[in-house]
Amino acid sequence: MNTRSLRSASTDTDTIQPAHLFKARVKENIKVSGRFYILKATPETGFFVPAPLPGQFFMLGLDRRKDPLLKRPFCYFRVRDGALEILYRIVGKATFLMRELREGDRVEVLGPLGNPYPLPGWGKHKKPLVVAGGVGIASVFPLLEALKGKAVLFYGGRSRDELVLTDELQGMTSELHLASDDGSAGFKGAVTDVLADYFKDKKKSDFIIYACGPNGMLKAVCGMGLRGYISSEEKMACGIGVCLGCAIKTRSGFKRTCKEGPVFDMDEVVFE
Amino acid sequence: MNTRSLRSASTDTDTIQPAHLFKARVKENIKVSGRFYILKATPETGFFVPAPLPGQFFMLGLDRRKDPLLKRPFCYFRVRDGALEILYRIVGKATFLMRELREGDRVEVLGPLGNPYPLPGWGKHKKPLVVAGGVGIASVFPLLEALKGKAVLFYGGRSRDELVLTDELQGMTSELHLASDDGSAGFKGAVTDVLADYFKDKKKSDFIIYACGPNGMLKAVCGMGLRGYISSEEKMACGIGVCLGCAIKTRSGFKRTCKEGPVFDMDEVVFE
Amino acid sequence: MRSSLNKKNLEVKIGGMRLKNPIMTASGTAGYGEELSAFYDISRLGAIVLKGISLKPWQGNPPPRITETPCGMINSIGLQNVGLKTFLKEKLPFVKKKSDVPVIANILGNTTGEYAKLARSLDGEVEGIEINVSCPNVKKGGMAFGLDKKAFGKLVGRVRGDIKKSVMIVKLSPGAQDIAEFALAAQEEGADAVSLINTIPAMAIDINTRRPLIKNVIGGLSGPAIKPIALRMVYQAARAVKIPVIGMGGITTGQDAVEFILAGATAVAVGTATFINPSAPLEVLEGIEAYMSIHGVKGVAELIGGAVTGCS
Amino acid sequence: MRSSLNKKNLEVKIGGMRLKNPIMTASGTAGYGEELSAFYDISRLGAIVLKGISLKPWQGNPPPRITETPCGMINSIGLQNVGLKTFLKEKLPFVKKKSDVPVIANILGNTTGEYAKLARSLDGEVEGIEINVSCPNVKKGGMAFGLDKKAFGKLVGRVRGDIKKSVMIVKLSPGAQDIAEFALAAQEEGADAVSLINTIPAMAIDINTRRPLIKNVIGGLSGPAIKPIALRMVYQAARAVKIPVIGMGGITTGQDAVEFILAGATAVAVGTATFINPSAPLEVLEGIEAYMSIHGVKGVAELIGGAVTGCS
Ligand SMILES: Cc1cc2nc3c(=O)[nH]c(=O)nc-3n(C[C@H](O)[C@H](O)[C@H](O)COP(=O)(O)OP(=O)(O)OC[C@H]3O[C@@H](n4cnc5c(N)ncnc54)[C@H](O)[C@@H]3O)c2cc1C
Ligand SMILES: Cc1cc2nc3c(=O)[nH]c(=O)nc-3n(C[C@H](O)[C@H](O)[C@H](O)COP(=O)(O)OP(=O)(O)OC[C@H]3O[C@@H](n4cnc5c(N)ncnc54)[C@H](O)[C@@H]3O)c2cc1C
Ligand SMILES: Cc1cc2nc3c(=O)[nH]c(=O)nc-3n(C[C@H](O)[C@H](O)[C@H](O)COP(=O)(O)O)c2cc1C
Ligand SMILES: Cc1cc2nc3c(=O)[nH]c(=O)nc-3n(C[C@H](O)[C@H](O)[C@H](O)COP(=O)(O)O)c2cc1C
Ligand code: FES
Ligand code: FES
Repeated sequence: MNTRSLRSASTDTDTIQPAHLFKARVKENIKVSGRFYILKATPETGFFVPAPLPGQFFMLGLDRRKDPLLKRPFCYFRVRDGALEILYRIVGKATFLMRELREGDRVEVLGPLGNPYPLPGWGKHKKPLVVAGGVGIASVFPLLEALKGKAVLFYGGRSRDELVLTDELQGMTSELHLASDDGSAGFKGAVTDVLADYFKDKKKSDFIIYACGPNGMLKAVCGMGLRGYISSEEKMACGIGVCLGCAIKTRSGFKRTCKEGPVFDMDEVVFE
Repeated sequence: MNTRSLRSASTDTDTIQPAHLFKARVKENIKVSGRFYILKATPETGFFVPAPLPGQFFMLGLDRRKDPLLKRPFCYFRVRDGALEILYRIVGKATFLMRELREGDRVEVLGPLGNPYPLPGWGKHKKPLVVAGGVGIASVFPLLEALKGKAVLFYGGRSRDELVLTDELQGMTSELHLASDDGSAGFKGAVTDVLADYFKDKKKSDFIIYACGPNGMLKAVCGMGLRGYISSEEKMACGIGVCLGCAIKTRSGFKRTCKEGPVFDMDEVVFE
Repeated sequence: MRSSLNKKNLEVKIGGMRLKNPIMTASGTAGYGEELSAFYDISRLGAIVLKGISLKPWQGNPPPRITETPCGMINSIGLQNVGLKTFLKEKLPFVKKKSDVPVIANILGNTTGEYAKLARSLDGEVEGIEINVSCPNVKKGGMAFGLDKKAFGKLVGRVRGDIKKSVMIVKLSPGAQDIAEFALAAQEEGADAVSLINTIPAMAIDINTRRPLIKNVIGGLSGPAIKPIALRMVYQAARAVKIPVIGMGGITTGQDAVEFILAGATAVAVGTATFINPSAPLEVLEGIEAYMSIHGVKGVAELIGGAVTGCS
Repeated sequence: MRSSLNKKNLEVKIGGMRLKNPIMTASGTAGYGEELSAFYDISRLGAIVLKGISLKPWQGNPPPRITETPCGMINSIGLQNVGLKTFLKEKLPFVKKKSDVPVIANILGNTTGEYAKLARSLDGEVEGIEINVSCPNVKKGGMAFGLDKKAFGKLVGRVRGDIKKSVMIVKLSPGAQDIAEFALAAQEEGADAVSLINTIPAMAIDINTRRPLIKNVIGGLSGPAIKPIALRMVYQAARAVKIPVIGMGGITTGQDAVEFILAGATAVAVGTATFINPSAPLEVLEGIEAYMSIHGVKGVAELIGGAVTGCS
């Protein structure tokens, strides 16, 4: 089956070492724009075991206070100068409190967790095409780095404010297509419309797609007859596969986003 | 009755204005010694309504997170340079977290609450005698200031480490008697032993006593046939008299520590 | 000002009682209104529910009476109260003077007869009478009635006859195995409304002294910790009955209150939150108004029972 | 090293099962031991309780299945599990290979017959069988048995006959009006131990979409929020029965565990805390050891039921 052949071209997930729970010290916590922030935290051990891969995620806990109770999942965004960086958007209880973290504060991190994006087999001559919606950009950021500037990026958000790091992204991609709901940056409308337009004169099978963003966007991307991977978001309790809370519907029944995902083959996921 | 006459010489508590809930910014949070810290926080309004009096207390909340849920009671210790100062000892959940407060953090404060120490009628020629155990020193600190150096202070704690601000206290009292459980400062033993010794050659009715400290100490002081006031500690939920959680047994039934107290006439309280 | 630009109808009805908004105090968390009126104008509430009273004054349980737990607290006040006589002579006149909104008395007896006598004496004196059959902190009466369906039905039926002018509310026990059954029984016996939930029996131990942190060993759990349980029970009760449901249990914000209203509550009560902030009921009210503004909701009535749960 | 200087006896007995310490995983929070064994040596536990299984594989409930609440979480997994066959063929061998401590299977059926069949197939294959009659997340079976005393007694009695070699544990429902009654009924029908509490039915609503945050509308509340309720029920159950009680509900620290043991639990299970920290059960164990060192307690047995509650 094709799915399997794509998978086999990928990083072998069986060799990924178990994740670790570690404490980290906040180095910086800066506002990027609008409701987007970057948190930088250095593991107290000084290193990561194992090194995170694009598409993986970490569970982040503010402290051991019981409200919020559970850790929250955040994509591996990047590591710089020994610090783990997380790009996050304020949406609720935990992210609101994250904003208040300051240099020297301690956080507790579990990870890296989950399966990374399978990289295209380099001999295969498939053009990588990345689609990101909203904070989904965090997930594909290290992927773009791994793809070494070869990818075309389609990036959509609510407004200019919510399209972050665009200058940097420009330099990391072969083409950058922006879209915003209010038209304040790039195309006015859904990023998937830009994508559909892009394929008007192209052969879909020449491409391999990577997508991360809200469910609506993922559903649209998966409905376009393309091949590739999506990274899905589902609420998580444990992040390590023991609670079965993060179930996502697939052709072969419910799968755990944290363990069998968060990266799934586009063909696998069933959207309702 | 004598009780009433003592009371009537005191500040008229009926004229005390209602307390207020206010936000304050942490200015400093410093370790004094051992498990003792001083928190300084400036009300965002810049002032207190009404001005706190010796013996009153504030309810302090770290933030609106729900764990810890309730505010905690702390004595009015002093106000300096517009900042409310609280002398606190790390004992559990909330005080442990208080230790982590840093400049700029916001806290929520309700108060001043409760009844102050009635000051002795100045014409009465009663010598004020103050007994403090442990963190009870916070409560009597502003009282000593109000007594303008005239009071004799008996101050007991576990060890030298737990007897704080002794230099300052020296200057605020006519006599300072220290006691510690381990003998590392002052008399080795209970502060009430020092007090009993003091009265060996004195007429008890020449004195008016003020005491604040652990229940065991208060019970001992109340059993010595002296006249005066104690400030009692009971767990509190609301601090304003609506929950009835802080009941303390008195000769006339249960009374609310937060509303009828925390300062009670020594004769009133029934220890079990 | 906002309300004049964007007029919202916050009014709700509980039996014959019109509340200008759906926010009440929860019994036992607002005293008799005296202390709170130093913090805000209690006339801004939809209704004021007073501390439970009994025929004779009760001295309550020995301390310690309260302890904090994760996101909650346990209390065992034991219904310390001034008794009916002082209530009528001193407490009620005060709260009536301080406010012009409906006053609801909360009553608790050891026997059906005591409940009946309390009800008769209060009928017409207060706008509403809340029958507390769910207090976990008194030995006799209280919860016994709330957990025995026969005794419950009999009590409600009997007291119903004694309440002719006031609105009759029955406060249900969360200990009931099937809350809908009790809500239905209250409706059948003629109650005008049910309120829920009271505190949930709970315990905490000081591991250093090995003694319970509540002198009476078991007390009642309240606060945000119980909110998800309370919300479920309000949902179940509201689906079972036609009479209004008053929801409570861990409400600290307007969002919490909206959840209860969507689950089927006509009005909500704010309890433990008042201990953190005396003006919590007003903050909750403002939160509901803000929610209505954002979502273009014109009247609270539109929200009652509005949770979309059909399709599961 | 500390343990050699200051030898402590952590051993406890549940029926014929010897646990080297009183810490278990709570069913459904440790999978089948596979994932956790990547984090720590699961042989350090007193016993491993596995995710509930049914005769046939169940796909579980549709998402969203979990939501956080104040100091707690609601889940509605709906017993997604691989079924008895795969359990015996794949899951059980793995956990037995990875550890040398007692393994406890947790079973759930739609009918008495299904429970009996599961029990027969597992008898002797695992050290303990925990009969789950308290799952709030499955339509049939589950909680129905846990709340109907007759059906409960019959089920326990029937399944008792099918468990000859393993230790039989009955997991009680916190929905029971009188938990002591059910604990007693389990004892009378021959259960070797009871465990409690399972999650408490609860609900949360997304006020923006007006939909329940759990697709199945009602799920089960777990975590620190329910600890005071769980502790009270363990206390009540332990006073009612002679068989060992396994306590759970919101345990996140050694202190919490000591509270349960003082309330009468012989062993404790760590559930939701594992989601915050995979090694939580070991941290709890270390916390108990530290407590014993500080208080000069030589054996866990000294602590069981040691709360001083007589004098109230
Ligand atoms: C694998 C994975 C990777 C993620 N990576 C990132 C990232 O890099 N940066 C980032 O900002 N966010 C990321 N998220 C989403 C992030 O986990 C949520 O925003 C966060 O948990 C919200 O916590 P909160 O307490 O602030 O919000 P809550 O108060 O819990 O909820 C606020 C709102 O957010 C929704 N929400 C909560 N949790 C999730 C979730 N897990 N997925 C989707 N919606 C949710 C709620 O339904 C609600 O509408 C990721 C999620 C997953 C599953
Ligand atoms: C009127 C009044 C004034 C006070 N003034 C001060 C002060 O100026 N400085 C100061 O450090 N402390 C003061 N206290 C005590 C202080 O309120 C408690 O130390 C604090 O609430 C403990 O909170 P926690 O969450 O850290 O401890 P918890 O985790 O709640 O408890 C830890 C331990 O402290 C005990 N404890 C908790 N609350 C109280 C209480 N209210 N009274 C006595 N013991 C308690 C508990 O039983 C337990 O043993 C005062 C208490 C009262 C009633
Ligand atoms: C300290 C305290 C005292 C209470 N007293 C009463 C009472 O007298 N009568 C009553 O019906 N309920 C009483 N309750 C229960 C509350 O009215 C309410 O039902 C419960 O606390 C849940 O709401 P909450 O979580 O918002 O506090 C009391 C609750 C607390 C915390
Ligand atoms: C996600 C989840 C799944 C659960 N699955 C089961 C189960 O399969 N069988 C069972 O008996 N209990 C199950 N439980 C209940 C737990 O075993 C435990 O009784 C409950 O969660 C209380 O403990 P805690 O607060 O430590 O989590 C589950 C709990 C959670 C949170
Ligand atoms: S989050 Fe627990 S199994 Fe995925
Ligand atoms: S603390 Fe609530 S009445 Fe005193």
